Amino acid sequence: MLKISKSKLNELFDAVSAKQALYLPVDRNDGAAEYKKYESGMTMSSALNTVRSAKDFFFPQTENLVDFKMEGKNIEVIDVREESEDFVIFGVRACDARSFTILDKVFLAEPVDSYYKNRRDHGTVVTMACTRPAETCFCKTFGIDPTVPEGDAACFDDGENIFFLANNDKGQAFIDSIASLLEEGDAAKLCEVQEKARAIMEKLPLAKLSTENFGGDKLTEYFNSEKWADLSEACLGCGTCTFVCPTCQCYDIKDFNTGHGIKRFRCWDSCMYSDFTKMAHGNPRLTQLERFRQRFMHKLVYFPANNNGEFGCVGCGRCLSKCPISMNIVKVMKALEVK
Amino acid sequence: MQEAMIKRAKELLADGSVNRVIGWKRGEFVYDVTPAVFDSAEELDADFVYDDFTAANVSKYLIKETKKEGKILAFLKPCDTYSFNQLIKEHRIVRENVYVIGIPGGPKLDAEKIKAKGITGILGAKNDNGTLRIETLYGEETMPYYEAVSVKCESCKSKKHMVYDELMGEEGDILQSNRFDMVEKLENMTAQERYDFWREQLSKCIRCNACRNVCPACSCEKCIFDNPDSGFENKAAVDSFEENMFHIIRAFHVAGRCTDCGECSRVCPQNIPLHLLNRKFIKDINSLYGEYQAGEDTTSRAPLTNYTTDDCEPSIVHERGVE
Amino acid sequence: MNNDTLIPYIGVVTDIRQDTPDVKTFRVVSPEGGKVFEHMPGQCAMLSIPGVGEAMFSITSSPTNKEFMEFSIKKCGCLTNWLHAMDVGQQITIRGPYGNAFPVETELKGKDLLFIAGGIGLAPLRSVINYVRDNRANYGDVQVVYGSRSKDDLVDYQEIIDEWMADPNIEVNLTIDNPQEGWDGHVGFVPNYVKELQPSTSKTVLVCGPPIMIKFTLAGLKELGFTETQVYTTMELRMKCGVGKCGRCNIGNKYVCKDGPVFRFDQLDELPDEY
Amino acid sequence: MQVNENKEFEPVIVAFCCNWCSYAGADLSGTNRLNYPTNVKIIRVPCSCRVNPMFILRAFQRGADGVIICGCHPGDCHYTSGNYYARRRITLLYSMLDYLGIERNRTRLEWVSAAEGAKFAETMQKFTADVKKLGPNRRLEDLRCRKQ
Repeated sequence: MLKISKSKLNELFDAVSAKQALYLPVDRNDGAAEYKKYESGMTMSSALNTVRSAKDFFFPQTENLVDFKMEGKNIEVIDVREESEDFVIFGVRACDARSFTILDKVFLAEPVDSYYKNRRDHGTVVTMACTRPAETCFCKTFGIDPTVPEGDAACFDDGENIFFLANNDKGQAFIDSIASLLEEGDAAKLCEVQEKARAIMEKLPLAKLSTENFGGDKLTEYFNSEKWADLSEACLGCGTCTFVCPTCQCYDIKDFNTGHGIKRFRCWDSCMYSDFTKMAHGNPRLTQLERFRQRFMHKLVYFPANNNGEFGCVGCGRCLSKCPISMNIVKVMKALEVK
Repeated sequence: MQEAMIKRAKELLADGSVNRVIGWKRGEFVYDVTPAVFDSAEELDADFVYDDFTAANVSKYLIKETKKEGKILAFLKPCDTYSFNQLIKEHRIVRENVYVIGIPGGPKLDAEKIKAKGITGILGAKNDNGTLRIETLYGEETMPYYEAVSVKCESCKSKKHMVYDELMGEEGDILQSNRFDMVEKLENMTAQERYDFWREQLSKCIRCNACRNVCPACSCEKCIFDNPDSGFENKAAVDSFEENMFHIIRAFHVAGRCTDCGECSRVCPQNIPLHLLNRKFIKDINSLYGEYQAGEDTTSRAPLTNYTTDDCEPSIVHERGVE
Repeated sequence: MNNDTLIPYIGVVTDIRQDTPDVKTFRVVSPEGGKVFEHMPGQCAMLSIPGVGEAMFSITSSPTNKEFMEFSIKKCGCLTNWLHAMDVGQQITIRGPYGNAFPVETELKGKDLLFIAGGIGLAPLRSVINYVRDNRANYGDVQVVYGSRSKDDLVDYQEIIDEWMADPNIEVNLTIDNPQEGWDGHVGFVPNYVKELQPSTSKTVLVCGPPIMIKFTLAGLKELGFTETQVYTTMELRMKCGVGKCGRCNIGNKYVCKDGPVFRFDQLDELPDEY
Repeated sequence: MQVNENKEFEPVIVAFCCNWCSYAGADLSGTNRLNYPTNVKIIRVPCSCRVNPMFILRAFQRGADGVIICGCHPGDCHYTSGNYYARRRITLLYSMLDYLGIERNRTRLEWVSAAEGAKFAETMQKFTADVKKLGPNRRLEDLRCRKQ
């Protein structure tokens, strides 16, 4: 396997960023990590995950869709789309890498979302295998092996070296582009590290969590469950879970009047918000119970019903650590589960 | 304390004084505690928890809960009683429908602060004479206890309950806190430094509205930021201006009503020190219009719905401190 | 880059007709003349005034109309108020067509049809009725039952009188909720009127109206011996994208904008009751 | 964006003027043929306390480089006490803007009575000059609203 010594990692980052934009997780001074555009000298974060997921790269929180110029009774439509530049996201974890597959199922389904596809086509995802999973991790529940992540190319850390593996042509092209910095290396130690991580995976508090009793065929039984009232009782109706979630993809389209034109933009929206389904004549989801139910039904029942059993969750654990009242998909699954 | 609380709650449920108890429910891990309403002794025994991680202020839930049938028992920490009083003052809580038991407060811990130290795989945490011993998947880790204390408890303003029907444990005192230190530090920076500080902080905002929704003072039926007719509705900050706008207005709307309970900073997923905005208003109100602590009582007029004819002019802003 | 469905076309409003005190019908063509796009009966389009709002409306004209599209719109919110206030010649933005359509070329072909509409619920059905009239040979008996609060609230009243009632090939039954001067037709609610009319259970039913009317009509039809597989309706929920991605118009796992808006009642029965 | 170096920066000033005193004061300065800069755009409000903090922020968002609020002198409010409430509110808001690092000379409040046409003109001249010195508002502007 091709590898680079960790001490030379910045040379690699410099080489990659010389050709295209490179994004990687870096530590913030509050101890959390976030993706930043690489500038020479930056150190990659060793944190397990970033607060915001990597979905931002393909589905940013806000983006301009189209502009309008209004003159008298006339409207001019201005297409503001531009071809995206090539970019690399480095250090994506296995859970976030899987989330792209899930987002693809939504945005690349007909009619294809050209905004998303544009960025997807130009982005190369380089993943990083996990060595120290956290107590909040449950990606295994969704069939993800964090020691062998998906993505265009995958990286593996054995403590001293980073090994590279291409998962597809795009990934191979990435590795080829940095081949001069890489050397052939012995992966024996890496196997040890992987084994260790897998052993930890087995011991995680949520290791036993299973999706066995969820899926598209459980619609009526879970929808009508009495548990929703208790589960949603403390929900604040904020959008934290939705916005840190790598797979939540609901959006709103809004207009902004700049004083000299109209900008139509799209922004993340949350099914937890009271106005999400509000119409001029009423609202089908009047209380937080219905909104709360929608979010989890979507991930555990509706999404698999429409996507051959694939769930709308990757077990990244962000909502577990970020929900202000610590209510989350794991608690919902455990409470709801009918065996 | 937890055992005593459960015992007392069971007694009050049994003799019919209350029919529900609002408190905290145990989670999957040592730290993920959820506010919850308990209806029975069995539920209390099974899940009620009161420990280092029960930081959540449950007083806002009483708006909804006290409109229901029957009386509810609420365990309130000293800081929570300020919020409770403030909500009474604003006629949001039906006082007759709550039985308040004052309980000793923090300091409470914040798991995020432990994680920020790079400690992961947290399975348990214990205070051992000022050292926090954390059991993890990767062996035991330690850190100074005070470094894991939640932002809201870092500069506690009071250990004294402002209101209760019954008290458990010792009553404390109002403290001489250092809560305005950071505000002062910012005030003494140059405008450019302050601007840079807040840009760095506010640009992290993801507009999840957790700060607003958790805030006991944010109890409007419909927030202007959710109301399409307000002209200010917005769901995400498209421009840095909107980041500033949301946070200025959020803090302004609770100015004079904010009890400084610190929930906004506690719940912020991006660790934005939102309390520094609220504390700025509190500090200004104290220094310009006389000492005022929201939630101290239920009758006094709030500083922003009050005035004196010899109030200072806004030009004072231009005259003091650092430009 | 390819066209994106989120980028709208321009439509010009060439005619505005006041149908009832709160319903106007707008005729829309492309700036070059002709229709902005083709559609099938039952499909919808997103209309918008940039800066005001965007919303989904049923296309009320029939696809057999080759010159223009029409939208019957009730004044009830921010955007619709704006639309009601605008003048002929105003440009709007339009994108679509969205959703499925009534299966006029498949399941409904050769069938006897019964249309039941209440109030503005006639809007989506008008498209089908006119389509059926223009392809009359393909269908059996056609009966329309339409009711509204009052005579003034009957949408497209003039067209109903001048064209539908004059057409010997379809039967039209009108009703209004309360007696009114100058009205000598039937008085009573739509669900009761349907029961009185005793339509043959061989008919396939297309129903649209306020939720409460649909509920009672369906119950009445069942009493008469109709089964749920015979009854179609069309739904409406809040929509933003129109293509099943923005995530808000779902009923269970079905998106009204993409999998609907036309549903058969047996399909709706499988979905949660959240609409 | 093309910046014309030769063109001197002309700030946009939004003045919220109370209907009863300051707006009349502005009127008087006009009838007395007193000059005040054309940079000033007056928005008439029923009372200085009608000025919602959002109005001030919105003005900055839409391209104002400075915002000034003018109302009746304390004690002279047409509604008895409106300007007293406004005084507290505006003080706190300005203080907050200052705290966030927005240049403090971009905001001002002056009491101008209906008889003080000269004071109105003078105030506007001075405020405009102060804002001009600061240059364009960059810290509290919305880039989308900037004219290309």
